[in-house]
Amino acid sequence: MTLHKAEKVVIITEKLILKGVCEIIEACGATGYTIVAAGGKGSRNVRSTSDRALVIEDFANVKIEVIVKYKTMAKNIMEQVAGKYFENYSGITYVEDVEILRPKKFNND
Amino acid sequence: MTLHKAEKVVIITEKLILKGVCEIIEACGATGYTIVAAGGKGSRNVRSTSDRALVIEDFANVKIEVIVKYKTMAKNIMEQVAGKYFENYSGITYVEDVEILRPKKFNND
Amino acid sequence: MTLHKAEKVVIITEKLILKGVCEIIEACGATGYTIVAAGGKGSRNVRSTSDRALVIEDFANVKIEVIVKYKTMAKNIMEQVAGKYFENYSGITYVEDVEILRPKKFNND
Amino acid sequence: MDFLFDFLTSIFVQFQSPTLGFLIGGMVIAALGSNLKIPNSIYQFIVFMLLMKIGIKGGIEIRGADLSAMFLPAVSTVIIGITIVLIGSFVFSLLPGIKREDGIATAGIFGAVSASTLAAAMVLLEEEAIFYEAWVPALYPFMDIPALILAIVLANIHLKKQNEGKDSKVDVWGIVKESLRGSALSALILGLSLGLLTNSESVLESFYEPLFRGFLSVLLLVMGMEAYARLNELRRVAYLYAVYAFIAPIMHGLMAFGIGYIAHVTVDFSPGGVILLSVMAASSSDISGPPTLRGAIPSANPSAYIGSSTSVGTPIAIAVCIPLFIALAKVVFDL
Amino acid sequence: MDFLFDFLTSIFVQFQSPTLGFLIGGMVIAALGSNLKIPNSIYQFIVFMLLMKIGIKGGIEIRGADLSAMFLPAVSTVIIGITIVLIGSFVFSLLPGIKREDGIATAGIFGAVSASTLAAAMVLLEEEAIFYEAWVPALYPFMDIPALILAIVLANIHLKKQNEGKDSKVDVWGIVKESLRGSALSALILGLSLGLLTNSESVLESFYEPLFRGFLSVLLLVMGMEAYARLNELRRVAYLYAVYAFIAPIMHGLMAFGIGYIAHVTVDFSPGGVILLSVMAASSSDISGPPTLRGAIPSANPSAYIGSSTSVGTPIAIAVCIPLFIALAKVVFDL
Amino acid sequence: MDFLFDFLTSIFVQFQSPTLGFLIGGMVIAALGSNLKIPNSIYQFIVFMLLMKIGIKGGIEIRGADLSAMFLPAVSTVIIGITIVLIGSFVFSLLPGIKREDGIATAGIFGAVSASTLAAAMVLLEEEAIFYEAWVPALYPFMDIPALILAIVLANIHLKKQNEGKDSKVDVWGIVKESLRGSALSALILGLSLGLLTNSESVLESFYEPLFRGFLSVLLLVMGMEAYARLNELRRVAYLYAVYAFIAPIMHGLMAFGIGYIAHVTVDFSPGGVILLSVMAASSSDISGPPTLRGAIPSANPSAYIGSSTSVGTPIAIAVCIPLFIALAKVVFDL
Ligand SMILES: Nc1ncnc2c1ncn2[C@@H]1O[C@H](COP(=O)(O)O)[C@@H](O)[C@H]1O
Ligand SMILES: Nc1ncnc2c1ncn2[C@@H]1O[C@H](COP(=O)(O)O)[C@@H](O)[C@H]1O
Ligand SMILES: Nc1ncnc2c1ncn2[C@@H]1O[C@H](COP(=O)(O)O)[C@@H](O)[C@H]1O
Ligand code: NA
Ligand code: NA
Ligand code: NA
Repeated sequence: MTLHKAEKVVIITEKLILKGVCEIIEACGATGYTIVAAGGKGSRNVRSTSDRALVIEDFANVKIEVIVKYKTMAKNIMEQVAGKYFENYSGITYVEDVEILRPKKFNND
Repeated sequence: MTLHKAEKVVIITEKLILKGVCEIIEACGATGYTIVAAGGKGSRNVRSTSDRALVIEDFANVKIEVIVKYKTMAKNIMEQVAGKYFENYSGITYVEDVEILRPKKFNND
Repeated sequence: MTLHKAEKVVIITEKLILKGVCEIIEACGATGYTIVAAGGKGSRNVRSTSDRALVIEDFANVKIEVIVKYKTMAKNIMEQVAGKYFENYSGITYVEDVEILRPKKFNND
Repeated sequence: MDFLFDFLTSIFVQFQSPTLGFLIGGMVIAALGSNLKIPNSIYQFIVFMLLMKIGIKGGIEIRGADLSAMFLPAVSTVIIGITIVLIGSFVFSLLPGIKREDGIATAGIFGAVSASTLAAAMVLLEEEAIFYEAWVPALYPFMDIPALILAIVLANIHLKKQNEGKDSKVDVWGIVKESLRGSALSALILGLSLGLLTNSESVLESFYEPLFRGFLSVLLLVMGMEAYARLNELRRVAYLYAVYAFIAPIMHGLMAFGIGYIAHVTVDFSPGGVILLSVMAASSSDISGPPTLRGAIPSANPSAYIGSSTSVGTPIAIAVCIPLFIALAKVVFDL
Repeated sequence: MDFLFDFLTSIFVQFQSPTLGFLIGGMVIAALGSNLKIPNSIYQFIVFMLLMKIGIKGGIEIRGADLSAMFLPAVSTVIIGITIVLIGSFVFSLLPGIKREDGIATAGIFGAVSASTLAAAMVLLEEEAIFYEAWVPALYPFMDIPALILAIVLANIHLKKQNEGKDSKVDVWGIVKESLRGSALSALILGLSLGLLTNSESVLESFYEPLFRGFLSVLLLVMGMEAYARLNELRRVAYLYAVYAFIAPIMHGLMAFGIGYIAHVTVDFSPGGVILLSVMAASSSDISGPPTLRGAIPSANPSAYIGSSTSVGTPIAIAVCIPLFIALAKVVFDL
Repeated sequence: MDFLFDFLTSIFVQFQSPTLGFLIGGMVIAALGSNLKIPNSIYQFIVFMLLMKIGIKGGIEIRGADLSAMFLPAVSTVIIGITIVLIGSFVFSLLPGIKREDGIATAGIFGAVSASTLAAAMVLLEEEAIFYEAWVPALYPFMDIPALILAIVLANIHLKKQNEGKDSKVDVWGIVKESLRGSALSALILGLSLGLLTNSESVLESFYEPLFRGFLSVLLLVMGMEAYARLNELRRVAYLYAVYAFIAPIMHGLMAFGIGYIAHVTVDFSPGGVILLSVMAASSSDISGPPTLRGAIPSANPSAYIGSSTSVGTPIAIAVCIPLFIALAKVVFDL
């Protein structure tokens, strides 16, 4: 099998807006995404990891990863998420080059 | 210290087969791996993160990362895992270029 | 919007030294970091993920990611963490190229 | 004189009550940098248990209750919640250096209700053997939801005025639905339904009731630690928030006491019920209100309303208001 | 007539029992989109507690029990489990549009046992003051393990036939070991051993027993939410699975009732024991069975067997079968 | 003769006590490869509960206690902790193939105290109806902290000698603070303060006390599983660690018994108190000690001290030392 170039978009933001972010991801045509619980520190605050009592759980962080085949779709997701949410909510987004095994899995063509 | 090129294989799949995946990784000669609990959505299903009651816990996702020195070993791991499991179980795998600090740690030569 | 090159440093190590690692990261001038609970296997031991009873919780792993704009800062963080801790504590560190959306967020200039 | 003495005695007793002790204990150990933590899942389960207990017990009581006796108190809770938000928004609009939507959101949080404060009051009433109708605590959504919705509507009207162009209508029904679907109100309503429709006395008495007091102690510990942790947030915003958070609970409680007194006279609402009504008014939401507001008024600064509520409002409500209203009731109702 | 009346009364009472109420409550709030969630660690601990309680109590009773009285019931459970799988596999093989191994796996799940259903039956028997030997619930692995193994063996024989080339032998002992090592059976066997070998009455009575009923209520809530959540899976597969899942529990239970009746006549097996045996037969595995099958029959579609069991089988077993068998027992044994 | 008989009987009874049963059960199921796991958050909450119970109860008792009666026992615990570390460090320095700081750290762990072992002893004393002053368990930090600090100081002196150049002073106060801030000691001290300053009898009696025994059973299960899991670590280090871990608890306990006896004669320290003092001495830290040492003596090999303590020291302390000291007390104090 050969490996195929693809892009991995990563979004780290507040759990509270997870649903909205996933909707954008799906609307942009991605075939899936992976979510991981996260904590962290950024310009706004220290966000705790989810092991101690989070009186307001929605304010924890999540890390969302999306593999897409083309850079355009990657940029589209990043810009929409940042545009819609990052003025009022904590969050960062970046993209990395990856190589995938079975490109058909990430096709929505 | 100088940085050395290496490969990071990522496998996102069901917790149920974690043991088998780790055996493949070790058999391929990797010196270690890192596991993170994950949720996600793909072609098969939405898999919840582990914070709500998982009546069938083994069906949650895990994300496994393996740093190896050579692309051949990376591809070997990816192909074996995909070949053995991805027909019947949910999962994706991809590889990224990374740079490591102490190459000896990732040697099994 | 255009994307800008940046570096992502990843450190996987024992939770016990998380505080010290974060201090190094901040002292090096990074604007933030993201932490994820992890388990894994390396040269020293198998470290369990945090779902079963960890009688000694501090010995679980964490994965810390730091986005910085320049390779020099990335290397600086990696070398300081490795130099200070990796003789006596489990841990690995590597760096990846990423592209970020809003470079100002990662500025400490 | 007598009242003052009663009040001071009551405060003194309250300071020895473990309820308050756990709250203060949590603040102190957090201030001392303790690494003690109550796991998140335990905390979530405790909140679930307390609300189920309130719900089931309320539901059982409603089964046999005179619905007409509940009507006036229920209407009162709605009125109190709305009044608090209106007054608060107005007050903040007069204060200097307060962003309009931050003030409205804070008023909304103080109109809403804290389940942990309410539970603390219930335990104290039981310790003092002051009777209350078991359905009273279950009234809390009647104060909580209207207050939050009103705050959201007010904030959106304000924001709409600001940027004329964008017309964003407020989806009131959507907010109500989201509130009811939240974990806190879901648990309460589930408990209410089970209490109403099933013979749930056995499980209430063997499980939810005996564990109530103990779980509350753990919850108050968490609240105390959280109160300290959130002080930082308060420091970042105008000190007037702290002033409001200090005074408002007492004012709101006293207002509710008055309204409750009317219900006492007219429909024989119990003194314990009047106290609980006052405590609901005095309390400010710490669990479910903040994410609701954060979602619905994204531009409001959460440090303002969370800091005020968690770090000042809740401690004041528990440490000052509960003993104050109990002492007041003893005098007024001659208990 | 009388029986029908008894049965309907019993159903009516059952619908007011909190046990069933929590199950239905869970389904309803999930359907309404509630965000209430029971933390995973709490759920796992509750399952542990319930199985420890069943185990310890069973172990204590076995200490003083007449082993010969246990022999026939134990053998019966094995036979029932095996029969269910054989009949189910055969039935599915006759139905159109069902992949062979999916049918076998589903039959296996219905041969296996649901600990939560069993616990619900225990609580109801206690409420109705119907006696049963405390070792009966501890028999459940005798039905569970043989059923799962038989399903796996049948599926593998079938798959072997399909692709002649690859000869894959079934590692029966491996499967037994994996089952016993699973968290559910480990807890049960640990409890049994502690009950048998130690003086564990004190810890049973001070902890595991008093919390049983309350924890069960939470577990049933989880099961109800899960039942709703898994309906989607059921929708993806043939509707015949839903039909099977609706009818099979009743049939299996009645069959077991008959066999239990024989044990009653021959070795004086208690009426409560007969009911529990029927409930085990009626129940379908929801916790430990699915991962076992998913690991051992990877090509079987989990949506088929999990959807059938969790979304239809378990609610039917709890809401219909338990009251049915209690009513039946009242008539048959003249309780 | 009589003593031997008493001791053997006591051992036999103890082996039937569920306390020990859960510990051994945990080891056995771990050895058999069971997948049973107690969720981490449950474990953390249980530790919190046990320490709160010890603390609150101790605090309540101290309120009414004769402080002068506490003085000698308190001083004794400090002396015992220090002596154990000094002797242990010396012994290890004589043994071949032991890295100096590994030996010191191991001695430190055995000087420190295991809360779970202590809790097991408390339950057994209650079962045997042997009285002890409720403040005795709360003395444990007096043994724990000095032992850990001394070990850290000794290790640092040694390391400083090795690499003359780098002069690293030991921050004793920093270590004390970190210890007190750790989750275990925080909970204990919080409980003590609440017991001392508030009327916490009600919450103690309705929650912390009734759940104590049951939660302890779960904790011992975890400890048993952990003991087995850590055996691997022990295998990597010199077998002399295992020998030390086997013998030391008995020796330390006997030494403490002697010192406790003096306190009995001089200030009427209760026989139960003497037993608890001995158990503290015999026990080795399993929860809070290891991370403290790992942070403060990074070059010491954790496999050495964790393996010794968790896999050998704790099982010996619970299974051998507790019944031994009870039997001894029965003879010595003629109970
Ligand atoms: N430089 C960075 N490197 C890695 N993660 C970051 C960085 N900056 C921010 N984050 C993550 O993004 C979240 C939101 O950041 P912010 O919007 O700056 O508060 C933080 O809580 C971190 O988890
Ligand atoms: N495009 C994607 N990007 C990121 N993660 C994915 C993607 N597709 C699938 N996944 C992850 O891989 C898991 C299995 O995918 P699947 O086999 O397609 O069901 C999902 O649950 C996701 O966690
Ligand atoms: N080759 C590797 N690939 C991915 N993660 C690794 C690798 N080696 C080590 N790790 C991670 O780094 C931690 C510490 O490694 P070590 O210092 O070798 O014990 C392990 O527990 C793993 O989580
Ligand atoms: Na209020
Ligand atoms: Na069955
Ligand atoms: Na000791």
